[in-house]
Amino acid sequence: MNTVQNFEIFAPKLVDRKEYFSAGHRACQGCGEVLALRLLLKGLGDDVVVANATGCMEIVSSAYPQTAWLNPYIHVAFENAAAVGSGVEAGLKALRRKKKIADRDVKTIAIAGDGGTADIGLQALSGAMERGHDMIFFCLDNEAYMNTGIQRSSATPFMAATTTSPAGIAIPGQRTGKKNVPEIMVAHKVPYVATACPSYPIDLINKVKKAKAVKGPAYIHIFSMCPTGWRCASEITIKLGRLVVETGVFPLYEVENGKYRLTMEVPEKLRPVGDYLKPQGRFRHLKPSDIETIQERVNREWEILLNKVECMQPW
Amino acid sequence: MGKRIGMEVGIAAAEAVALCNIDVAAVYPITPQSHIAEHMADIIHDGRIDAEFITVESEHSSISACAGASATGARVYTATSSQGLMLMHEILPIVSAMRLPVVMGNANRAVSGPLNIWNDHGDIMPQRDSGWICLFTENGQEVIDLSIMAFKIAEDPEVMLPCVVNIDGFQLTHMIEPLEFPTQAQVNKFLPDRKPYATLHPDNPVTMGCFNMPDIFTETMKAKDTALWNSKKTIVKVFSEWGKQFGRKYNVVETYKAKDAETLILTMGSMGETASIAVDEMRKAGRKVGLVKLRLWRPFPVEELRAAIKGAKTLIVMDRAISFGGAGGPVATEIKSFLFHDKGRPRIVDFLMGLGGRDVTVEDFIAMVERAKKKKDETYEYYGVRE
Amino acid sequence: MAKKKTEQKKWPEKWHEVTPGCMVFEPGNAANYKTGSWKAQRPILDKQKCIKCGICYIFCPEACIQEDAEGFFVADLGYCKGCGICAHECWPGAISMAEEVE
Amino acid sequence: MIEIRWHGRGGQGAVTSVEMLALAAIEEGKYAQGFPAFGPERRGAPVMAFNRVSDKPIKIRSGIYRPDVVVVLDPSLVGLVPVTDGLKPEGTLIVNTSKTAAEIRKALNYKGKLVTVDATHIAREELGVPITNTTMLGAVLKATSVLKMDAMKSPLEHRFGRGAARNMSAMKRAYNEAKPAKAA
Repeated sequence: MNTVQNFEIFAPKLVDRKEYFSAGHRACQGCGEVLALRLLLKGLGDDVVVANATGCMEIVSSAYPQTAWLNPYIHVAFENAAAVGSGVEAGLKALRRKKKIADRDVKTIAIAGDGGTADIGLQALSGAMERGHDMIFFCLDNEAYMNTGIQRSSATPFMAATTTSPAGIAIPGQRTGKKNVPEIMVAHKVPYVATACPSYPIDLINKVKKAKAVKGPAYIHIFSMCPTGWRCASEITIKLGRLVVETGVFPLYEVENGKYRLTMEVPEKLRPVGDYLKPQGRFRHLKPSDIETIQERVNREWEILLNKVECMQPW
Repeated sequence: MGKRIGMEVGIAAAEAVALCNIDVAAVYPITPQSHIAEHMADIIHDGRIDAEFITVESEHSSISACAGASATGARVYTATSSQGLMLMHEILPIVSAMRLPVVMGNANRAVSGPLNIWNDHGDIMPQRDSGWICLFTENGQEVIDLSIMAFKIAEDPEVMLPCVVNIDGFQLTHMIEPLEFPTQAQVNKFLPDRKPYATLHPDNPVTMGCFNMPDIFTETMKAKDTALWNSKKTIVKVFSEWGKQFGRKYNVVETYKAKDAETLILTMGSMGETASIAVDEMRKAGRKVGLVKLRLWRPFPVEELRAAIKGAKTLIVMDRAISFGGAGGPVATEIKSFLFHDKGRPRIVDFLMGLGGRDVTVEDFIAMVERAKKKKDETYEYYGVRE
Repeated sequence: MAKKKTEQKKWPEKWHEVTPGCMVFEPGNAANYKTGSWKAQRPILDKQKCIKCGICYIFCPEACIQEDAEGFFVADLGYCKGCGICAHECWPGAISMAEEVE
Repeated sequence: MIEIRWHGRGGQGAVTSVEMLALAAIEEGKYAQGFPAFGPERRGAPVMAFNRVSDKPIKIRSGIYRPDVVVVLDPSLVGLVPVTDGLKPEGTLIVNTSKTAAEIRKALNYKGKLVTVDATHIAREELGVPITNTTMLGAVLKATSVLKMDAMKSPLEHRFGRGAARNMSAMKRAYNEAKPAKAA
């Protein structure tokens, strides 16, 4: 074992040991989203205010009179985490300038699920990012409306079965591909945009730290494995997160001022998507030809991303 | 008091708010509120006050941003109208449930469809159950005075509830008229800095916006309802403080020549002054007609209304909103249900009128009093509709 | 600034005991809720095989695995929901899952 | 109380006229209202705006249907919109026109008090643009004596800054050149 490997093996010990999201929360067994949340809060550390959207992470954390949150926290509604965050940021800014609160940086963060980001919350997100608030927006993407019972969203992947995109005889699951919100954020000229996955905790935490250092808006899209909604065993959560990255279905990258950079090891050849799809009940109905179609789509998206990495210049 | 100056009332609303040392304004433009939004922007962009101006992308986001900002302890203002208020609808009861003292100006306008940009009260009535304190203004001076008082009422530790100041669209917002402004020093004395109950800050982490299971939700609702009812005490107190400092007296229910009146007209908002001219004319003709004006709509000032209408035989309610397929206009319906058991209560005549900018003249009020005399039952009626 | 915070009961029973806005002033008091009863299987740590790398700690969604005085990472069974991630991810094979028996 | 109705076209500044007059009256210690006909009219469309001026507080907030004075800012509106509608029998019609009073009377079939002035001509000479709103204020002051000329100075300065002087002189010329027509 060389030192570099040693470092990686023991890296978990080096992260902030403080927990910002207490045990006793009511997330499902093996929830990848609450793990993502736990890790991102470690990346943020102290001096943050959280504006959360309605969704799994809200429901599992804040049944009155209990809270799993150790940071100051506000939840208002489903579609408006970015707008509430805008107000928090503006309020803190004005109060600090007017010397009504302590004179130090407090970062505003907004958190929403894929529905609260890509669907019902997209307008508020677009507005907040365009206005340039000093705020990090986190999308915890578990690829469907899990809180309400696994209905499809625009982040649900092609052909996945959900309760509103069931694997019917006529229509086998979700008919459309996943909406690319990080790209929409890049189009807003958000200075720091990244994707992350809790199966890569150090990468995730480092990206959060980078985002926190940005003065202005930042966006991190976190793939959040959901064993309940994806109909698979709870213990393979982390493995699924690795497979989604290794197959290129959800590549890890960051975009700094428009410059794309992959933050994963770039394989010679992507692992076959079947490896990722097969353990999941939501893809159980796929025929070999369907898997082939998905493989083609993933290959195409991967090529597009590599092109961006190669060609896009920072603004 | 200062000299009377001429100013458009919408602009005056923004100027009044500017005197209140606000920290954040989040406003989305909509006719006829737009002059408030524009002037607020002018004031902040010119550096006349130290505040953040959030040019939100919708009213849903303006009220959401206000909630977030208010939760940090900031003094917060927004303004809207009609469709904008309808878009805020979802968030309004959350703001009151979270006990965030946001102040909002609402330029009253009809609600689509069909689209109509003119004045009536169809926008605020659907919000009446949202738990906001709801005030109505009759003229530009009241817009200034109540916009300032609203902060003091909303932020009072005994209240901690959002407050909407209703300003009749166009009829008031676009009217240039003589106004008196308090000085900055006077407002500073009247309205001290907000002392928030709790703030979103890492120095003292608080969780706001918890959800309620069925075993506690009813208790939470009763607590909120009670807080709104209790706010009337503070409203009356703040009105009286204002009267003492500025000499202009405000009551939750105003009366005009109502004492011995057999017939009373009841209005909310800018119609009141025109109605008072009609009362004068009818009095001149020897008719015992008087006027009652509701300044406070939520919490409903039921005792004060009872006192104001005592002895009257007929109460003519001017409703500028419709409850389709319901018991009548919202104001009359409300009054009827409060007075249901009152012995010797007046007969209540409910006119739906002044809808979507339809002008209401002195002659119209006289005609409605005439029509009310002939009307036998208490069903509602559209006044002035072409049959 | 929660100075005016009234004495909070563990659970508000009557309507006037509900805090204004249902605000909660005890950060992380969800820890009062023990999720350990959710689990159908529990992790067993074989200290002979454990290399104290902390991978189980970093991947635990419950944040219930913490380092003990000897440097071992141990799950708090009061919160552990028995998801099995730690056992699955422990590459030295030091953690196994055992049926929870009453 | 005097009630005035202004007719113009969107973009010609009828609302500014109304604003200037109301502000001047209030500055003088009088009570006044100024308000547009609340509509979505765009540039070019015929529009109306209104004033009330009084020595006592004004309570009425309904529209103006029987004005004491009607002002027509744009000559082309004569015969196009019913400018004399509701004008009180003893009221005054003030028209910006290069035509003779007789021609106006004929076009409108109008026999009441009439004041004409070629405000477009004055505005072109004094301001360089055919915007007649401030110019026509001069004619209104002449015809109604609702306010003294000096009262207009402060609102115009506030609104037009350095351009106020030109507007004042246009207004004064209109005051001098406005011609009360012979009774019909």
